[in-house]
Amino acid sequence: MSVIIQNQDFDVGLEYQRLCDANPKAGAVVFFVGLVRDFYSEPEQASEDSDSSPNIDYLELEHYAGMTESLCQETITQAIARFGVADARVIHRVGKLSARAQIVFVAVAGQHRSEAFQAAEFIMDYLKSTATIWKKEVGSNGAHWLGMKDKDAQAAKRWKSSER
Amino acid sequence: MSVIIQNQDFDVGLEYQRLCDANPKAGAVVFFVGLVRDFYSEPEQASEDSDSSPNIDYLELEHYAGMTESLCQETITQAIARFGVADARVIHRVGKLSARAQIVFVAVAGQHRSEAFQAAEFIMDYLKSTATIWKKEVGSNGAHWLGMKDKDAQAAKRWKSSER
Amino acid sequence: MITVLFFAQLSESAGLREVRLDASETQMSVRDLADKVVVELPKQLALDLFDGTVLVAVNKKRADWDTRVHAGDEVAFLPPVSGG
Amino acid sequence: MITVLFFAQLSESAGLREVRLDASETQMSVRDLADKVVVELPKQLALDLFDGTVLVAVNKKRADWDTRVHAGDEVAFLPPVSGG
Repeated sequence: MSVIIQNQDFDVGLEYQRLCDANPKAGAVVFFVGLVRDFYSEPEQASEDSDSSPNIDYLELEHYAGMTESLCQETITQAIARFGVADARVIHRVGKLSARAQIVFVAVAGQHRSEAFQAAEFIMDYLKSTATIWKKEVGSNGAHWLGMKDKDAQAAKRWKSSER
Repeated sequence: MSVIIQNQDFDVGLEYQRLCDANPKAGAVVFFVGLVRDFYSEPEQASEDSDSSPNIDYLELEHYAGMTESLCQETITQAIARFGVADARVIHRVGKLSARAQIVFVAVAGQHRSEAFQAAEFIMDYLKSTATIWKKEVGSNGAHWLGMKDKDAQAAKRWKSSER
Repeated sequence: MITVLFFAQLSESAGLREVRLDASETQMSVRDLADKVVVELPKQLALDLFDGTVLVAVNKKRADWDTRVHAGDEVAFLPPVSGG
Repeated sequence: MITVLFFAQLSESAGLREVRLDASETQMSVRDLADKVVVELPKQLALDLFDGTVLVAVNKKRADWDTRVHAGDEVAFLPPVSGG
């Protein structure tokens, strides 16, 4: 169980190996990697014509040091308890990240795949909707801070309605 | 999009990199790795007392060459169409695999995390319930072929009832 | 000739993985084929083969017990799978 | 003193990320603090700060606009997040 917020890149193969080594009883590992896409994510900045859609040059991520870590830690602790998985880890990069760079890594190890999948989705949904991290897209159509999307708010909400 | 059935081990970091390289537009990568656990998976073979539960020495996996590949290919094609993801890959090992060895790798790349998670789960559920692969657990409590578990049959069924 | 394949538990019960059968009958179903095959093989095979959980494939495609089989076909008996 | 932090869009509107305020009033809420802070800062900050989407934290813990703040506290204004 760990949360790392850093500018530095991470090595997915290495992180996977560490998780397996720390959890020799696990039968299922699920993980998620979020990557910087090279186009604007909100319709106001994106062009209608997809062929000539403006590209972003980089993302600038900032966060509230200290608070982000404890929110992520809480989320992980909840996920482990709720889904009965063995271990969960989060790495989230901040700072300037160019297109195709890795942004976020969430990995879960557990006995069974279904619980591992659910825990990973739960962590991602909470991370998107509660962690004190902000993204600015910078590119040919200017700079633009992203707010939480409706979709992400909905995704986070579903875990509240479905008592298990 | 690829299906590989082989005895040889796979390198998760390398497979992840290949998937990213082949899908430069993807913003989300989900993957799953199934590992050999060192205890019997069915209650008849497992001991009541978990402290002295008998261990397995290895798994022996066999499959129906040709049919397995085409069933997995079909499953992947369905997942890509149904969830609108960009790419999906399966590697499944067969032959003799010792405890903690990697068995199966499923990876999905797409625009959005929710669809990528769903596609990966869908593929795993179908793989467990339809792919012509069989596991034999061999260990201190003898050798035992595993049949499809009720849980896996249920997991596969849910994709039929929920039309999206 | 028809090639018959057994997998997993079934191949252990049969004591073999593959058997070839003369296919002179033209109106034979998978079920008829199975009835013929078990005669020469260990009794345990019949018990396992007809226990209601076994699926069949003809030429590597899912079929059913009433599917007609012909010379040159490959017929496989598939116990409940456990991959993944 | 109370430390006030602005993030993302708010820090751009404020033209700064951090401001320190005298905390002589003992009955001040986060809202009172915000009202005091915006006076000296660009008008855009008031528009963004009170647009109904901004959450607050006191000493790195989620709080609300009615939470009382005291000398030594760190108060952060958090626009809608977009991590992950």
